[in-house]
Formats: sequence, C-alpha cells, structure tokens
Amino acid sequence: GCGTKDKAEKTDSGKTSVSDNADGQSNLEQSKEIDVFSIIGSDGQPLILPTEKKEVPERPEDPKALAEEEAGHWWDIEYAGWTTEKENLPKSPADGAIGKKVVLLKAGDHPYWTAYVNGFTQIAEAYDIDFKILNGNWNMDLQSQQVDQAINEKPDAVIFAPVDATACAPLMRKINQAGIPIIASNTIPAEAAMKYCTAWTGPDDWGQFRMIARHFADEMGKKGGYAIVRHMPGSSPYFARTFAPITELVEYAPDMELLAMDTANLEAEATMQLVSDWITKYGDDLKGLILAGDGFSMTGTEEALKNTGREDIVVVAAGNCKTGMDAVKNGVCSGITYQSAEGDGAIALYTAVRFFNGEELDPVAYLPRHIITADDVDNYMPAQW
Amino acid sequence: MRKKSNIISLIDQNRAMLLVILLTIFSCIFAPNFANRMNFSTILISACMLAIISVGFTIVFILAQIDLSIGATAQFCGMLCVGLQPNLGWGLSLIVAVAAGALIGLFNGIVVVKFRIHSFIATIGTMTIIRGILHLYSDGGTKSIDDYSLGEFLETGQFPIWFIIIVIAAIVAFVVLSKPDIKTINGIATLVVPTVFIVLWLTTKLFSPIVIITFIIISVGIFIVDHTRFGKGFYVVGGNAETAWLAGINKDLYIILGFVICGITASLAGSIFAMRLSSMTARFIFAQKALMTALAAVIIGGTQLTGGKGSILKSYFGVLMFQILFNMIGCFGLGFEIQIFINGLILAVVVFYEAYTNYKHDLLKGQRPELLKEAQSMRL
Amino acid sequence: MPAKDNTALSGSRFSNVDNKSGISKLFDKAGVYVIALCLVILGIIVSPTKFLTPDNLLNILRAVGMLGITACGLSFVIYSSQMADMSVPSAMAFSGIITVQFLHLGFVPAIILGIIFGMLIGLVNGIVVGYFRANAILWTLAMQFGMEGIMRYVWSGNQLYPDLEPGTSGAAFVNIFRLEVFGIPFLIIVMIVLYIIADIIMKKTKFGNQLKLVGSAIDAAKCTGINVRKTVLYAFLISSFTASIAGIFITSMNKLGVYYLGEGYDFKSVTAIVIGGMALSGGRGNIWGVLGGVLVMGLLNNILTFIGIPTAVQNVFIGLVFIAVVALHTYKLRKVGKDYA
Amino acid sequence: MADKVALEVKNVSKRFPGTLAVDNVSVKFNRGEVHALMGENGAGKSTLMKMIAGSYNDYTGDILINGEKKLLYSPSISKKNGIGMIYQELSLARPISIAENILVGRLPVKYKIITDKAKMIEEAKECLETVRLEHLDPEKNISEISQHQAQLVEIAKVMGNKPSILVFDEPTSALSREEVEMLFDIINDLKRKGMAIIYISHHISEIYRIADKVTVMRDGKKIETRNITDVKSEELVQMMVGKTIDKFYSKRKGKIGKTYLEVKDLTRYGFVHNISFKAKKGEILGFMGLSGAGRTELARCIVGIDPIDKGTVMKDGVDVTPKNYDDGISKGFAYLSEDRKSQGLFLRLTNEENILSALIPMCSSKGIYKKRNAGDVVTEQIEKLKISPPNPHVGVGSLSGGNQQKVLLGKWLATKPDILILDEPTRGVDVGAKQVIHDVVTELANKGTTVLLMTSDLPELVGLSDRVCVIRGGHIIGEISKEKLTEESALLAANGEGSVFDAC
Ligand SMILES: Nc1ncnc2c1ncn2[C@@H]1O[C@H](COP(=O)(O)OP(=O)(O)OP(=O)(O)O)[C@@H](O)[C@H]1O
Ligand SMILES: Nc1ncnc2c1ncn2[C@@H]1O[C@H](COP(=O)(O)OP(=O)(O)OP(=O)(O)O)[C@@H](O)[C@H]1O
Ligand SMILES: [Mg+2]
Ligand SMILES: [Mg+2]
Repeated sequence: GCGTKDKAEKTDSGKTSVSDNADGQSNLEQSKEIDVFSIIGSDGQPLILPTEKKEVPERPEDPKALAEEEAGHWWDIEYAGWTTEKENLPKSPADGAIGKKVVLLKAGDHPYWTAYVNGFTQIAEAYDIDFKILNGNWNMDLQSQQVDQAINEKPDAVIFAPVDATACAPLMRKINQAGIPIIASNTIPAEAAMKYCTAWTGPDDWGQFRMIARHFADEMGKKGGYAIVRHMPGSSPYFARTFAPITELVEYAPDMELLAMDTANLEAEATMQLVSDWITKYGDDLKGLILAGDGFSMTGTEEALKNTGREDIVVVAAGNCKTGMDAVKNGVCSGITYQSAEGDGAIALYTAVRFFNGEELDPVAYLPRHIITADDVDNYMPAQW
Repeated sequence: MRKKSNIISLIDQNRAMLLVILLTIFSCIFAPNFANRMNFSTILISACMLAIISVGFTIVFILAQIDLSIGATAQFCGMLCVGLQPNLGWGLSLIVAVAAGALIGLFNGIVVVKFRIHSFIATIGTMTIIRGILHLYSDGGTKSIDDYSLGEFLETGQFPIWFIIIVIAAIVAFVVLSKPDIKTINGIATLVVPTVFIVLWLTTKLFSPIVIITFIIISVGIFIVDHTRFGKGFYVVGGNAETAWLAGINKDLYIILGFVICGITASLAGSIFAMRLSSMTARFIFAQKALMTALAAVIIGGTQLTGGKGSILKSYFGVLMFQILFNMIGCFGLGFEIQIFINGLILAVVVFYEAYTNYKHDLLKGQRPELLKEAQSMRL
Repeated sequence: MPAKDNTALSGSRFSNVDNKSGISKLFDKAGVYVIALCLVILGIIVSPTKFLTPDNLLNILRAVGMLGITACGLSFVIYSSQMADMSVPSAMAFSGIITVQFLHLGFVPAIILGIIFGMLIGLVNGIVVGYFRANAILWTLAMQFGMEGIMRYVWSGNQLYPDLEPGTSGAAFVNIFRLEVFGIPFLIIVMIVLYIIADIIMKKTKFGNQLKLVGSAIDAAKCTGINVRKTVLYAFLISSFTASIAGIFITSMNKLGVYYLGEGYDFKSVTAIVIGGMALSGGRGNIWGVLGGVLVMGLLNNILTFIGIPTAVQNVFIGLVFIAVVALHTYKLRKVGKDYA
Repeated sequence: MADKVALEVKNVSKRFPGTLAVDNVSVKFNRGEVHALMGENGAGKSTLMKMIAGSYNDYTGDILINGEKKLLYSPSISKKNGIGMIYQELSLARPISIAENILVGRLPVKYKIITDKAKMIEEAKECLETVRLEHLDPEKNISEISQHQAQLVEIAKVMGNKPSILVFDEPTSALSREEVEMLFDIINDLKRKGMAIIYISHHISEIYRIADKVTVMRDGKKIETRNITDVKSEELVQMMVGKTIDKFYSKRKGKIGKTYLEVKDLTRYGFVHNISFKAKKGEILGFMGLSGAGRTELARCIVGIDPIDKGTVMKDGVDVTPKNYDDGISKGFAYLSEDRKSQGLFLRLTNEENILSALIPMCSSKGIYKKRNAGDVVTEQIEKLKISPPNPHVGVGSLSGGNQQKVLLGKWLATKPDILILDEPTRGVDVGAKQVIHDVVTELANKGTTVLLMTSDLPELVGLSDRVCVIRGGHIIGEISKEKLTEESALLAANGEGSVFDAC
C-alpha cells in the first residue's frame, strides 16, 4: 500500500469511533458520523469538494454522422453515463463503511496518481477501510489481468480507474457479474461500460474545456488563429481536451480559426519542437495555444515561446500541477483548469462510502469546474504534484 | 565433479520450469488469495497473449534474429480485427488481421534478407512505421464493439463436444505415433503430461477455451519446429547459415518464413486478445510492454540471441513465470515498482549467469583432466 | 630472391579495390550529410521564406540537442560492437533526480553527483558486459528495468522539484537549459563540444584507436594486447556520461526530476546513430556521421511539421526513411566487398 | 580410359571482384584414384573445388560428371550428382547436435513428416563409425567436442551422403598424427571401392603417401597434371612456385649470445605444468610436441594472455612476468597466434591498420595516439615481407592466406620485440610465403631477437631451430641439441619414446 505514516495520526478520530463500538452504535451510524469534509488537501483546498451535475442536451439522431466540429458528434462521450440504463447493479448493503474492503484498480503510475492515492488513503483511513491497490501501468493487458485478480479478492467494492475508457467495458461487466459494485473513477468510461458501474466520479474534462475555451476566447478577444497540443493518443483526454474547445469555440467565437492540432506525446522536447515549428510556420497568425496537459507540454511551450520571442501568444492548459501553476503565476499561461488529484481519489472512495451507507448516488458526479488564473492561483498553492 | 556440473546444467536448461514451480509454491504459501482455481485460471488466461507471441518470437530467435515489432504488430492486428468486425464478422476479420501480420512479417523478412539490414535495426524501423499506421487507423482512439459473447466464450465457455474429441484424438494419435520409450524420462513425460492435461481439462474448469487455443497454437509450433524436417531447418540456419546453405537449405527463405511466422503469431495473439476484450487500445505502451515482457520471457526460457538454440515450450514457461510473478505481486498488494524491479532482477541474474558460465567456459576451455588431477596433488 | 616475382605476379592479379572515383569518395565521406542536404533543399522548397531562418535552424538544433548528446556517447558503445545500451533512459532520469535531490549541497556538487550516479549505471554495465561478455542488449535492458523499479520505489513515483527562488542553486540549475551564449543555446554548445571531444577521442587517443580494433574483431583485439574489457567498460562509461549530461539538461528543461524522463531515448539514439552510418557490427562509421544522423532526424521532423503532416504519419515517414538510409549504407558496404551492417 | 573419368572440368573460370581466381582450367579426375591438387595459397584450388561443389552459380566453362554436362549451380545439385566436399573451414553448426549436423538436410522421417529420432541417432552412429568416433554421443552439441573431433565429424557427415566423388580440402591441418593415419586408411579404402578422390594439401609428404596423380595450379591456372610416380618433390615445388628453390633453410649467420629469457616453473593448472627453460639472445628455440601437447597454452601464458597460477618469466635477469598481454608487449614480448583469422587479424581493416594495431600503446603518450611516431613502419614491413598487393590501404580480408600471414607477422615485427613467439607461423601458407617468413625470422634472430618457434611442420622445426624443447602433455620432457636434431629424433621424443633427448 502507499499509505503514508504521518497521515495515520490524523485519523485517530476514525479509529476511536471503531473502538467505541461497545456503545452500541451500529457501523452505519458510526460511519455516517465521521466528518471527512473538514479534511484539507495539501493545496489548502478541502479534500472533498461538492460535486457538480450538468445539463444534458438532447442526443442527436446519429452523433457519428455529424461533423467533428459539431458538439453533437461527441455526445456519446461527453454525456456518457447520464442516461445509461444500468444493468444488474448490486444493491447497497447499507450497513456502513467502516472496516469494508475495497480494491483500487488505478490506471498507472504518474505523480498525479501519487496524489490521487494520497487523497484516497486519507478517506480510507478515516473510515478504516481495508484497501489494496493494483496498478495497471497504463497497460490494458495488465489491467485486464488485475480485474480478475480484483474479483478474486472478493472485495466489498471496486474503485476502477480504467486505463482505457472504451476497452474497460468487458472488464467492468465481469466485475459486475461477479456481484461486486463498481465505482468508476477519473476517466469516464464509454456508454457501454457505464451500464455496469454504480457511479462514476472524476473531472469533467469536456465541461472544463468548454469553460476554459470561453476564457481563452475572451482573452483573445474572440478572434485570431489558435492551435492545440493534444494529449497522448489512446487516452480519453486525447479527444475531450481537443474537441471540447473546438466545438465550443465554433459557437462561442466563430471568428477564431483552428490552425493546427497534433500530439507531442506529452514530452517537453517534442512539444517545444512542435510549437516552434508552428510558430515558424504560421507566424503572427498564431495567437493562441490550448494545451491538453500543463506539465511537460507547458514546459515545452514555454521554451518555444521564449525562444521565438512570442510571449504574446495566449496559452491555456489543463490540470494544475506545479509547472502549470508556476506558468500561471509568471503570466506565461493565462489560465488552467482546476483538477484536484487528491480530491479525485478522495471523492471516488467517498462515493463508495456513501454507497455502503446506503445513500442514493448520482450516476455521474463531476469534480467542480474552475479556471485558475493569476488572480487566484495563490489559493491553490502549493501544488499537489 | 562431473555429476555436479550435470545437475547444474539440468537446472539451467529447465530454469523457466523450475522458476514457475518455485514461484507457485512460494506464492501458494505466502501470497493471500493466490492458491485457488479461479486465480490459476486467471494466470493461464493472462499468459495467453504473450505465449502466442513468443511462439514466433522464439523461432526468430532460433534464426539468430530479433523482431522488435511484435508488440506493435500484435496491437495493430488486434485493432484491425476489432475494427473490421462490424463489417466482416469475427472470422473474416481475424483472417484479414492475420494476413496483415503475415505481410508485416514478410516486410521484415525481406528487409533483413534482401537489404541485408540487421534485424535489430530493421524492426526498429518497422515498429515506428506500424506505430504510425496504428495511430492513423485508430485515429488515436480505442476500437471496440459491444458484443461480448465471443470474449465470454473465450474466457468461460465450453467447447462443443466434437472439438474436444478431435483434440483428444490428436493428442492420443501423437503420443501413440511417437512411440515413447518408457525407460527414459522423456518417454515417461510424453505419456504423463498429456494424460494429466486431458484429465484436468475434462474434470476442472482450469483451462478456458482461450487457454486451449493457446495450447493448440503452441503445440503446432512445437510440432513444426521440433518434430519435422522442415522445422529443424530453423535451427540449422540459426546455428550456422553456411551449413544450411551447403545442405541445400534455403537460408533466405527460412529467415523470411521465420519473420512471417512471427508476424502471424503476433497478429494472432493481438487478435485473440482483442476478441477476448472486444476492444483494442491505442496506447502504444501496450505494444512496448508486450515486446519487453516477451523478450525477457524468451530469454529466461533459455533461448539465446546467438541463434540455433531455443524452445517454444520453455518460452511458454518463461511467459508463465512472469504472469505468476505479476499475479503474486498483486496478491501481496505491492506496487508496480516492485514488479518491474523483480522483473529486471530475474533478467539480470539470468543474463549474468549465462555470461558467467560462458566466461568460465572460455577460461577453462581445453583444460585437461589428467593434468587437473596432477594439479590437485600438487596443491595438497 | 625466388619468391619475388611470384609476389609481383599475384599482385597483378589484384585490381586495386580501393580506387574510387571522386564523387563516390565524397559520398563515402559525406554520407548522411548528403541526405541532410537533400532535406534542407526540400525544406527550402516547402517554405522558402521561413525554413532557412536562423531561428528555425536553432529550433531544430535545440529540439535534437539532447538526442545529439545521448547519441554521441552511445555511439561509442555501438562502435565497440556492443549493439546498444538500453539503459540510457534510466541513466538520464537517475542523474537528473540525483542532481535535484542534492541541489541543497550547491549547484556544482549536485551536478557532479548527478553525473557520477548516472555513470554508476554505465560502470555496472561496463563491468558485466566488458568483463563477463554478457549480451549488451539484454543486460542493459535488465538494468533499465531494475533502475526504473529502484527509482520508483525510492522516490515513490513522485516528481522532484528544485527550489526555484532566484539566486538559489535550483534556479541556476533550471537555467542550464535556458542559458544562451552569444545567442546560441548552451545545450547546443555543449553538444558540439561533446562531438568535438568525441572525435578527438576516437581519432587521436589510444583508447579510440583501440576501440576501433575491439569493434572490428574482439578476439583479435585481445590477442593484440588490447585490454578489451577495459575498453568496453570505458565505452559504457562514456555512454552513461553523456546520458547523464542529457539527463541533467532534460531535467533542467522540465524543471523537475522523475523516473520516466528520458523514455524513448534508447531507440531514438540508436536510430540516429544508425542513420549516421555507424554499423551495429562495430568499428564502422564516425562520430560526425552520428551528428548528421541526429540532424537528419531533426530536419525530418521540422519539415514534416511544416508540410502539415501529423505525428502519426511522421512516424511512418521516419520509419521508411530510416530503413531506406540504412539499406543505402549497407548497399554501399557490400559494393566495396565488405560485410553488411 | 575414358570410362574411368568420373569428373571432368573443361575450360572453367571464376572471377571474383578484383581477381580471376580460376583461369581456364581443364582437369580429369578418375575413378579409383586419389588425385592431389597442389599450389600456393590463393592458387585457386579451393575455388575450383567449390565450383564443383556448387558454391558458385556464375562460373564459366563446363563440368562433366560421368561424361554428362551438368550445371552445378547450388550445393544441393552437386550433392545429388554424387559430389561430396570436406571444406577447409569447418561448416558445422555449433549449437546443434552432432546427429543433426551429420544428417542435415536429410533427417530421417516417419509418417512422411515427423522426424524419427531413434533412426536419426542410429544413422548418425553409423556415419561416426566410418571415422572411428563411435564412442561419441550423437546427441552432444558440436560446441562440446574438440576441434579435431569436429573435423572428423565433418568428414563423417560428407561421407554419410554416399558421394561418388569426394573432395578433401586440407583435411589434415586440424588433425593429430594418428588421426591422419586413420584418415589415410579411410581414403585408401574408399579408393579401392572405386571412388574418385580429390585431395588438397600443402604437405608434399602426404601427397606422396596417398596420391596417384597430382595437378599443380598457380595463379588460377593449371600448370600440369602428372602421375605421382613421375614427379620428384623438387619438381613439384618448382611447378608450384614457378622457379627453382635452391635450398629451403638458409644457414644461420648470427652469433647466439648469453641466456636472455628464462622461464621458471611456469604453471597454469590443467594446461601446462612446471615449465622451465632458458633461451639465449639471438637463438631460435624450437618447441616440439604433438598436436595438443600444450605449446599454444605455454606461449599464451608466457606473454600474459592467459593467467598463470605460478612461476616467473625472467628477461635479462629481471623478473618480467606479465600481468596481462599489454604488459607483456610493453616488456618486449610478441606472440604470433596460430589462428590468424579469428585471433590474429582484423579482417575488416586495412593492411596499415593491422600492422599498426599492436603499436598503438607504444606510439601513445598520456593516452594521446600519435600515428606519426610510428614513422614508416607500414611501408617498411610491406617491403620487407613482400606483402602483395603492396598497398597499405587495401583490406586485409581480400589478401591470400600467405599474405595475410605476412601481415600478421609484420604486425608483430613492427613492435620490435625482444622475444618473439611464433605459433604455427606457416600453417596453411604456400611455399613462396613460407620462404619469405623463414628468411625474415632467420634475419631477426641474426640480429639478436630471441625466437620461440612452435610448429607442427617438422622440416621447418628442424631447419630453423638452434635447439628444441620437447613438450608433451603440458610438461617439458626434455631438449634436443642442434647436433642431434633430426625429424626422426624430434618425432620420437615428442611421442615420449626416444632415448635421444637430454634431460634439462
Ligand atoms: N569470396 C571471395 N571473394 C573474393 N576473392 C576470393 C574469394 N574467395 C577466394 N578469393 C580469391 O581467389 C583466389 C583463390 O583463392 P582460393 O581460396 O581458391 O585459394 P587456395 O588455392 O585454396 O588457397 P589456400 O591454400 O590458402 O586454401 C585468392 O586470391 C582469393 O583471395
Ligand atoms: N588429451 C586432451 N584432453 C583434452 N583436451 C586436450 C587434450 N589434448 C589437447 N587438448 C586440447 O586441445 C587444444 C590444442 O592444444 P594446444 O593448442 O595447446 O596444442 P599445441 O601443442 O599448440 O598443438 P597444435 O599443434 O594443435 O597447436 C588445447 O585446447 C588443448 O587443451
Ligand atoms: Mg583453399
Ligand atoms: Mg598450437
């Protein structure tokens, strides 16, 4: 496990309540009493944030028939889970969360995920939940094995952060058929997979990027050419963080022109080369950049802008790692999305807790959206990762 | 002296199998939730993809070549198989995918043989190309279909009775025809192993259809490579290309064929994996990890890069060993860092051991026993 | 002397194989630069006004600077016929992490420590491959796995951030990558200097000349009184040295140290080296060819982006160009009757 | 007469880039005869034979088998036509078993496809019996058996194909004396059975023992075919070289000085034990021993290539026991290894690079290599050794065997050693090159270099050495002075039988 020792003391309250069992309080009552909302994350924000819902527009007849620039084309992905008819969902035991056993299938290793596990652990300790973490290492093959292993552990619930949003469907189905409730987390699974999970929590990639696209357009005065540095192929942000802004800007700022989009596999050198090449190629036509990641992509972009003396280009990016926050602070970047990694992990387990407590769950619960700008960046420091 | 070295060489030759046994025993005792039928079945299923890949991979190794594009081929062909399924159905799309794999192998083979490029280099090139094509074909997204019936059948289904009868008949026929000599260990193994297998297959649910299919592919590979005159040619070509040429064996053809077989098994592996999960990811790490694990497994199985040596069965045990290791680490709840470290450690020990024995052998090559005896008396 | 006419006679039976015409000699010498030149011309055609600007050329160089540095050292390993060093990524990440970790000791000590720790990997590789003749690819691969595991474990998969307050050694460290001398990035200067040193080592030193012999025929080298083991060990040390330097640059660039920095630099470097005309069989090619290979990779990427070809298709192009160039090199070798790469 | 001809080559030629290796050669080979083929290195013998064996598909001219014209464009076609060839360089696959090597391409199968292992071993055993290796386990790998056993396996393999025309290309160079005798028995046997045998060798004595006819080639051309009874050995040499050679071993002129090299109690367990001897300045000290007696190991221990367990090496009264070979070279030793292809030369590099290869440490100061310091050693050696072509920039791999050997010698002469150890300096080298090498070595000794000569060529040993140490089973068992040194005495001593040797 990745549980850190120094955090263990914090959860004394949780522990004592377990030993107080003699008072005749049931597990359920006890677990309902535990207050996790007061826990503060390492960035000074509450660990558990109120989740959001969103308005779901009418589904187009045949989304795939629409052009990629139309929001409708992406309906199935963007609004996955809202209208899904669930299948064979296990009923909540409604007997409290304390002492339950949970398996976390995390997607892979990344500093984001270290922070995620931190948040997760804090909640687990608060409820004295026994957990095991299986790390998929971004490899679908490995995760498919781990799913079997997770079932084999016979946990009370599985927190499932899929490596692949679409390919996880048969895996979730398998867990579901074994009668184990699933709380999906982080990457939103495709519609086919949503059938099998009790709930999903995580960042609203589409929503956030629509939000930041508007911010971006405002910064640019709703005109000029822009380009997008995409996420890693095969990941769901590869689409979300590209087409959310594109479709949004088509409507919100039709004068803006998409000049180019390409991936640099989230490598700083590759991003630097890509952005430099774009700047040389498009010259002054290029007025803004949207980055699907704020770590290495940001570093590379920053370098490219400095080298070419184009600090005037408006940059917005996703995530809130230290690099990105620093960029906002330095004025290189005009805004990044707020996505608490610890909160992501915490909310996933907290949702499981609510399930154990027998509470009604939303099928989809987004982390709150927010754009961090130079004005409020200090509130979010230090960065979680 | 001699006896001791014999035992060591016996251990060395069967190290993959021994590692499998040792790891299993260790995990059964110490790892929570390890020792149950369901988990064993999980391990066997998870070994399938790499096991099939390493059939062709081993053949390429025997030919003293290497194919770094197997992971990419598996991924691309799996993607193709899923991508075409809605239009063609599983059968046809599998055929197309395998044909694509064969084509990739053919390309590799031709580049290696005709352009005379070292296969390590040539297949780095192919890997890059396939990565591009993969991205183009998938558009960077996962391909999947919503019909899981095939995947379910592969994992938990039952074969129709006629199929079971055919397979058992084939096994029996092979055992009878090979007339095992019961006096040797090998002969006994030829009788016992199939019997145990058939009994386990019929009485337990240990072997899912996908495992049986893997076994069949492995068996066909072993049969061709080790039991036919044609297959023995791979060893000759890998052992000494000149010998092969002088014996009238078409070395170029064998190398090309080796790569084609490797492409075919890689694509089969990818396709079967894709069928099992009804989808294929576009993350390239899938290909990279498949390549690296297969490489390590084949080496641990005792196949050497220098060619002329290798066994598909031992490669399978190498793959199995890694799957048990991964599973065990999961059971202990240890992180991936431990997994990759142990992975490296085992590979390092094996590579070092091999180098060290060669080193010792070189140092003592030509040592005369009668003089050694004398030396012992001198030192006393 | 009775045998004299005999020698003369058989001498006449040999036509001089080494007699080459001027053009083919030029191609022999220039090698990959011919391809680089073709790419430059293509670039000018694609974008007449923007391609040949100093800014763009500097961008290309900057983008391949770290690749150039790793390839420079790795080519010593390949030159010694040891195929490849797959542990380059871990040496890069390791030196970076160690440097960041020890920045509190001061800027210079941290860098030195980073390089030393990175070179430890090369030391182990060199001992095992050089002294026990382990297969280089497999051993370095095992090393890569092992080091990755260790780095993940020790730093629990976290990113290590240097302190960026102005005036601290952290700020100085982060500035390494951003430093410019007379408008030329420090990275490029380091790269060029490394290539000059490498060239001197290969051509002018005892080690370099013996390395060529080791690469050409390892057993014969041993029976020529060359300390083969030490030579191979040095080759791996050099490889890990440049990898460490590249690691420091990449860490400085990213402003953080983490175990996966440097991923992909193993194959990328091999690709550049082989494009540059260095054969895997060892003892062939030269260090300037490697630089040429690095430039070709940078140019190719730049031009393809200019044309507007997405990364995916770029991969296909790079792969094809790679195979074609290597085929050309081997064809050239075969034509002069030497064995192939 | 005509129906006795099993194989005829008519006006055949074969060109390599830069060389016309076989130039319009016509020979007839008869059934029931051993036909020897002689000629200097690079005369084209092997090339002619490879042509017959189907190694080349671009030769010109006709090859007739039993009077029928055949196009032998691949080894399998030749094999089908009954031609078997034992190659100069072994053509066995080392990682696979003896049985599979012997039966390569014709593994026995049952039920049409499955290989029949029992039959395979049986057949392999049969083949091994023909070369008296029946005790060998056919399932062992080639890498596990010794060099001469491998050579015999190679012969067994070819004979297993039941050829009617059999070519031996220098089969004895890796065999011991007893094995050579056995091989001759086998050849005589085959001859009686009516097989046509072609036998290539540089050993004139061998030719006289078994050949019926001899064809001499020079520079790719056929010189003459004669009955062996009609030709004297001097004549043969003359035909091979193209000129008369007055005398092979010139008289030594130099004065032998004081004791210079002293080896004391040198031991490497299991290889050589308690070796002690002294050599004087300017002396050529021969080492006599049967194949495998341990001469090579001794040489490698003296110069420091192999580690030693105990003992010292003194030069001029100073302990110079080398730690490793680079140390040995810097202390004035040089060792010309017996296997020039794998341990001596850098076949991919040029003459110049080869000759300078051992000089690098000497021309370096503080790690910087200054080629200038070497001066014109390269041209000097090329001239002195008459290396052909005399171009320093030509690849050494394209040279003939004799010239390669000269380059190898040149590499060591360039280091100006005080003590030069020659291990089989003329193995597989033609008469002309041999002459040059002998002259150079003699001159070197005359100038004061101590030479240790280890050779299996008895006339060479007797002709060149001033004194001979006899080595047997890793021990020095005695020494023979110049006066008592004859081929017979040396051979007897090496067999441990003679009474001629003086104990040291
Ligand atoms: N594959 C080849 N490529 C180029 N030249 C070759 C090749 N093989 C042989 N030669 C040349 O052809 C000539 C004849 O060589 P061949 O091997 O037939 O000589 P040989 O008489 O067998 O000599 P030896 O006694 O050394 O075996 C030599 O000059 C040799 O360098
Ligand atoms: N009786 C034996 N048992 C095992 N190995 C042997 C035996 N005789 C010789 N050898 C090995 O055969 C090889 C040839 O021996 P070595 O080269 O020392 O002999 P040599 O006297 O130099 O003979 P050559 O004339 O073949 O050069 C050595 O590796 C030696 O150890
Ligand atoms: Mg020959
Ligand atoms: Mg010898």
